[in-house]
Amino acid sequence: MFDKVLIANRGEIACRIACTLRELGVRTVAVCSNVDRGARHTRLADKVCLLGAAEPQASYLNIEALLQAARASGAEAVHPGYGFLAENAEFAAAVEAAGLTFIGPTPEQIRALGDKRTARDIAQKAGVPVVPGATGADRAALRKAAQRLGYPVIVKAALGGGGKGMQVVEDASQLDEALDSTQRLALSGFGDPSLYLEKRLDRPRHVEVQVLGDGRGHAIHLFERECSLQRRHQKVLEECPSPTVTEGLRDRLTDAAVAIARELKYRGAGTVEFLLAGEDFWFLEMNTRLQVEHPVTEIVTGLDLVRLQLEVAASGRLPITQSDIVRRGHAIEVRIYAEDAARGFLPQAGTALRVRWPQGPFVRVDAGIEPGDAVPVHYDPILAKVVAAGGTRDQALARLTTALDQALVHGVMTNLPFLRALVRARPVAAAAADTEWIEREFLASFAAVAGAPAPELALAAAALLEWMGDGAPTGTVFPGPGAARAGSTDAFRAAGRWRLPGLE
Amino acid sequence: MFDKVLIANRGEIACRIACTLRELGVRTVAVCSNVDRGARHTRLADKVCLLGAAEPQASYLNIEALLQAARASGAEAVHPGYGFLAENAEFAAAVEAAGLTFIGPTPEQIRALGDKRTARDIAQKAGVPVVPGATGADRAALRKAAQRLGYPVIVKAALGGGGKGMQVVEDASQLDEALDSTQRLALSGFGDPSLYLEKRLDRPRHVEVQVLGDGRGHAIHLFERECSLQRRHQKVLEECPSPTVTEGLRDRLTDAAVAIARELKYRGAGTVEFLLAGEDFWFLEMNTRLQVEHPVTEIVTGLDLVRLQLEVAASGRLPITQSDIVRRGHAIEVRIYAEDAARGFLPQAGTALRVRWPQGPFVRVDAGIEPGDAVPVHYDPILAKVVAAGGTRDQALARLTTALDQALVHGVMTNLPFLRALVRARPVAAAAADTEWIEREFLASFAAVAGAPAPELALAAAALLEWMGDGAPTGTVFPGPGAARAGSTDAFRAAGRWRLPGLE
Amino acid sequence: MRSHWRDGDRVRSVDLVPQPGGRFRTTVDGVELDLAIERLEDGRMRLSSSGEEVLAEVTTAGARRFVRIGHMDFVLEREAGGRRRAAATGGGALESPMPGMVTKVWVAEGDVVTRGQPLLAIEAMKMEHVIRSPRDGRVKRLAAAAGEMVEGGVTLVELEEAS
Amino acid sequence: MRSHWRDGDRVRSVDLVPQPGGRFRTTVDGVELDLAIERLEDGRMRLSSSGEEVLAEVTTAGARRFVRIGHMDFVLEREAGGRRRAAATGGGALESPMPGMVTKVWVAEGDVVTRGQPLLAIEAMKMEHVIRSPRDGRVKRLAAAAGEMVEGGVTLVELEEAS
Repeated sequence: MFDKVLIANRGEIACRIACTLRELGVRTVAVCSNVDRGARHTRLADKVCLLGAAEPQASYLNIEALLQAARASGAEAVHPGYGFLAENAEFAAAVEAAGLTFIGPTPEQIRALGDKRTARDIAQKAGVPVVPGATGADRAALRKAAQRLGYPVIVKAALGGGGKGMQVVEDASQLDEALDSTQRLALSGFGDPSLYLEKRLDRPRHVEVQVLGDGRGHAIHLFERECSLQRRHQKVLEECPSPTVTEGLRDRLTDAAVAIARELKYRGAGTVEFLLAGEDFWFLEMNTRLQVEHPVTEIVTGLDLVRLQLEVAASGRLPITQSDIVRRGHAIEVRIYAEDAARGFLPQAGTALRVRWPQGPFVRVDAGIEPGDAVPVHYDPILAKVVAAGGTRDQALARLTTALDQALVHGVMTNLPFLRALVRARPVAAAAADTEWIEREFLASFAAVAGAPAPELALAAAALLEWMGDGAPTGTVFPGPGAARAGSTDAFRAAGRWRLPGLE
Repeated sequence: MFDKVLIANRGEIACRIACTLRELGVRTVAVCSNVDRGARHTRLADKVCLLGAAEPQASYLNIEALLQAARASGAEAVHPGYGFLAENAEFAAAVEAAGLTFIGPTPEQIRALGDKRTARDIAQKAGVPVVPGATGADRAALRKAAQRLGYPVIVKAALGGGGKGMQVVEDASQLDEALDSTQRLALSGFGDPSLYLEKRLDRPRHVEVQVLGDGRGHAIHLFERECSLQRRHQKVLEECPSPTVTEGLRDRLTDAAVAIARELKYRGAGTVEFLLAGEDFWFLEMNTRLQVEHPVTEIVTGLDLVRLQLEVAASGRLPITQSDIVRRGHAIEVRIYAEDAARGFLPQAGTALRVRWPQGPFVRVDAGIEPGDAVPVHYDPILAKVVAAGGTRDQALARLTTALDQALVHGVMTNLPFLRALVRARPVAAAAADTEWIEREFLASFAAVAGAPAPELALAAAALLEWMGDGAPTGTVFPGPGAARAGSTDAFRAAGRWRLPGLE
Repeated sequence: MRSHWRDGDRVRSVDLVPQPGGRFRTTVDGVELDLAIERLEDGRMRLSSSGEEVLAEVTTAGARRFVRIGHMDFVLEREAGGRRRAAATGGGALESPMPGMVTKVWVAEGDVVTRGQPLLAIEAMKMEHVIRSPRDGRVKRLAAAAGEMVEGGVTLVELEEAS
Repeated sequence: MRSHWRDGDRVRSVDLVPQPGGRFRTTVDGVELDLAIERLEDGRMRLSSSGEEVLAEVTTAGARRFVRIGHMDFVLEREAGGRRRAAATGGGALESPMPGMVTKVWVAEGDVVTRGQPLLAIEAMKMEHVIRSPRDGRVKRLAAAAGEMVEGGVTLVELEEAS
């Protein structure tokens, strides 16, 4: 095992990786931008290196600064986390050129799978069906391909992924504007304006398979995850196992994923994403990083994916065999974002003055912040993930609901009200949602709840705190001691209205 | 399942039970004493009933007030938690006489197992060996029995349990004082001055088996827990499975425990405690409640013991069979107490102004407090339990160590420094500790660490906060901005000294 | 004491009148509550009214108050000037919804725009947000250019009647 | 500014002298540190000294300060009167270590006692704690009786030289 590893990331995933490194006795080097000095991921580290200014280009995307931090700290290996440079082949190559180990696949594998065009070729070579689509630099050719596939189509940045840099086009009149704006995002976000067109399937489900390869042709899987609950192609709730995949389909999906990993001689942890309709599936893309939603797999298999990544990177061998991997129960994750769900999910920034993560039986929280920590504007607004486990899906969902009720983040607005409503929605309980259900149906129900006025007691509490001032000593009773405990008033009954109803 | 359940308890266990009730959609009635108004366990409830004054006799031990709360709230069943009235046969009988369901064994079972004398008879009838001992009201007879058993012996309150009301007697000259003081505690703590003498085994290990019975003669087990790490016969660290029990011994232990439960037609969850030396074991006592340490069993089996209790109580049937219960991995728990470990473990009270429980992969926390909550002087000083899971014991212990480093409780002193040192001790890593090791060897090592002066930076921080005053705006730099990042000073290197060493 | 609070799209008023009997008469948008209050540690307070009591937790973050009651959170914003700001945003100013970079500007000053028409786009945290015209009108002032970094809450576009 | 802090059995002193260069000269028991400090939210501060920096978290609870640095916690107690209290406890007063009920009193005023001899017992949170004489001496004053509830930190017994 390595003696010292640098984590080229921030936030909850840097904290998550640091936990495993600490457990293994590996010394941990954190990096941070100027606004992240003292952030939680730096507090979990043995050493911290300052990368540069807040802007990602100056810090977490700054390959030169990261390599310098690795050299200065004496790290032997670099874990990229997810996002930032995690799927940047140039970074992986630069890490290896510096004589360090990149904890992830080879630069060639990242490059091949990061380009939707070569990724599709690999899947097809492995005998796995792909979503109908087309590539091309030429506008006229793309327009013709869209016509051939039939609208709606999806325009994607060829080097994009994970829902970033993609746009749905309903008919031919919107195609040009979509090509323009996606091309702009492709260039600014992924450094390459190449585009790719894909047939938009009707109400598909999103299922992905976690794989692990030794880089020499051996590969195993850690079952699938269902991630059909999405908003704007961003995952909102993920679970393991998929509630809709039958045993036979599970075998075919995991076989297909392992075939792709073997075909590539894939190294490390990766995720093969599929779109499903009924018992049919199509390869969508392969992510060459640790996924945000990896905890649900960890809970169901009992395995630590970060540890497995480290072991493969350090030894070049798989530390376990397929038969060691056994599923037990069900796990569901939701992502806590700093965003105002009632106002178009606008990203929020500020200081998380008061934070209480849920705890208790069968609940896991991976958090990037603690009370008093800043939420800067410059980065992805994910604050934490709340995951619940159970013997059955119903049990896990009930626990998740209870856990989200307990969670509290004050000082910066979060999507907690949205998530609390989501986990109570009947199609979620029934596992009947496709990838477009949230936008097609749920957002309107949520808007009705989110738009309701706050209860009178909430306003009274805010006004009373103002009246008392911050200086009043605690224990002070204003203006006198409470009345006897008998009877009830409308105001307090009114607070009962604020229990979340079961939404459609 | 019940519609509404009253939890006749407080603190972390009341919170733990409320979690399962909420998940099941069962309405939860909390009770509280005057000092516990607004405590966390009341915040998790749907309804709260005030029992009376802070003193346990006026509140959590007040059977009449509890029954009145149950009647007034319309609860159908009562969960007693642990401690307080959990093993009080009179309470169980009063609950049933009031037409409610007591979530636990029958009053007769509680009475029979609560008296060490009848409990031993039951074990022997089930063919299970018991620790050599003697009972008797007469001083001369007890003195003679002690002589026969051979010193050291242990004097116990016949109705005591869980390490409460017991005292080790090294030689005959101490016997009378021990009989006096144990008798006084027996009378005040358990309402009966009867005593019981037991041979004190040399460096025994403590292993217990979790059982579950349907009250009609069917019983199953959920494997064993090892609880050998004790201080003054109070468990400090518990784990599942036992690291020292072989497969053959495990079968014999679980068979013996199930035999006792069947013999009694035991109803609900219970724990059969054994003392072990090598491959030999002796019945010690059977606890007729949910144990503090039940989470380690829940993690390893994936089962919710509170839910199982509720299901047995509601249906009179076991919802699972022995073959449904499968172990996976290892779990270790420690108990966070409000006590000053450096000053004789004196109980502490106050307000937990700042609290951060650990989170992250494979860590569970069952807590009774959140930031701002009071820790009253009147009750058991347990604040929370931190539990870590792993594929192996080493992994679980490493995770627990990391989790304890993350935990923070400010405002009331806790045993966290003690626990952080304990989980780093080599005999704990080697699973080589017996029930007396902490007092015999570890406390001296801990005292050396605990007695070391705080680092200069800690004093500087306290003094600087005083200098700035509470009113200084955040973000203020005193007196000017920090210097460039280069070089290092002795003061900061000195802080490195405060990493905990590996203790013997 | 009267105070005004923004609650989503509404501005609501609270009147507090300390009562001789040792309580507060609290009027929220005309709904009257009779409350006693005990301040606890750390921004918490116990509100009670004829036998019922509830624990409320209030966190102050600038003008915002994060209020927790039971398992629900509410975010209110102190309106210093009563309903003034409500009137302003009901007027012609379109504010940036978040900090970010203006990536596209589709209109110029003087342009006549229709309800729903894209005016400009802001990119932040890897997402592009299009700001559309809330109604028919004319661009009176354009306060941002493509490529410019803007803070949240600053005026980007002022509209006037197209007449 | 000079302050004194109880740290376990010790009383330690801290001197703070603001420096013209925009820093603090901090002297802790004669060990000199050159520190800059930035106050963050919620009792946290960043201490830095020639290129190294550390995050410290200080929570005030009465006279006590709970200090977190890295993964270690320290509890210090502000000594208002310098080393006065240290002298007092070094004197003849034995205080109750915790709140609880006095269950047993084995001595009377005037009794000669030897080091280690049990004087009285307190029961709290289901545990009995025996208070023993820290040295040879005579019971000058007995301030508690069996059955009495006592607070933590109050004087239970005063000892004097037996001579």
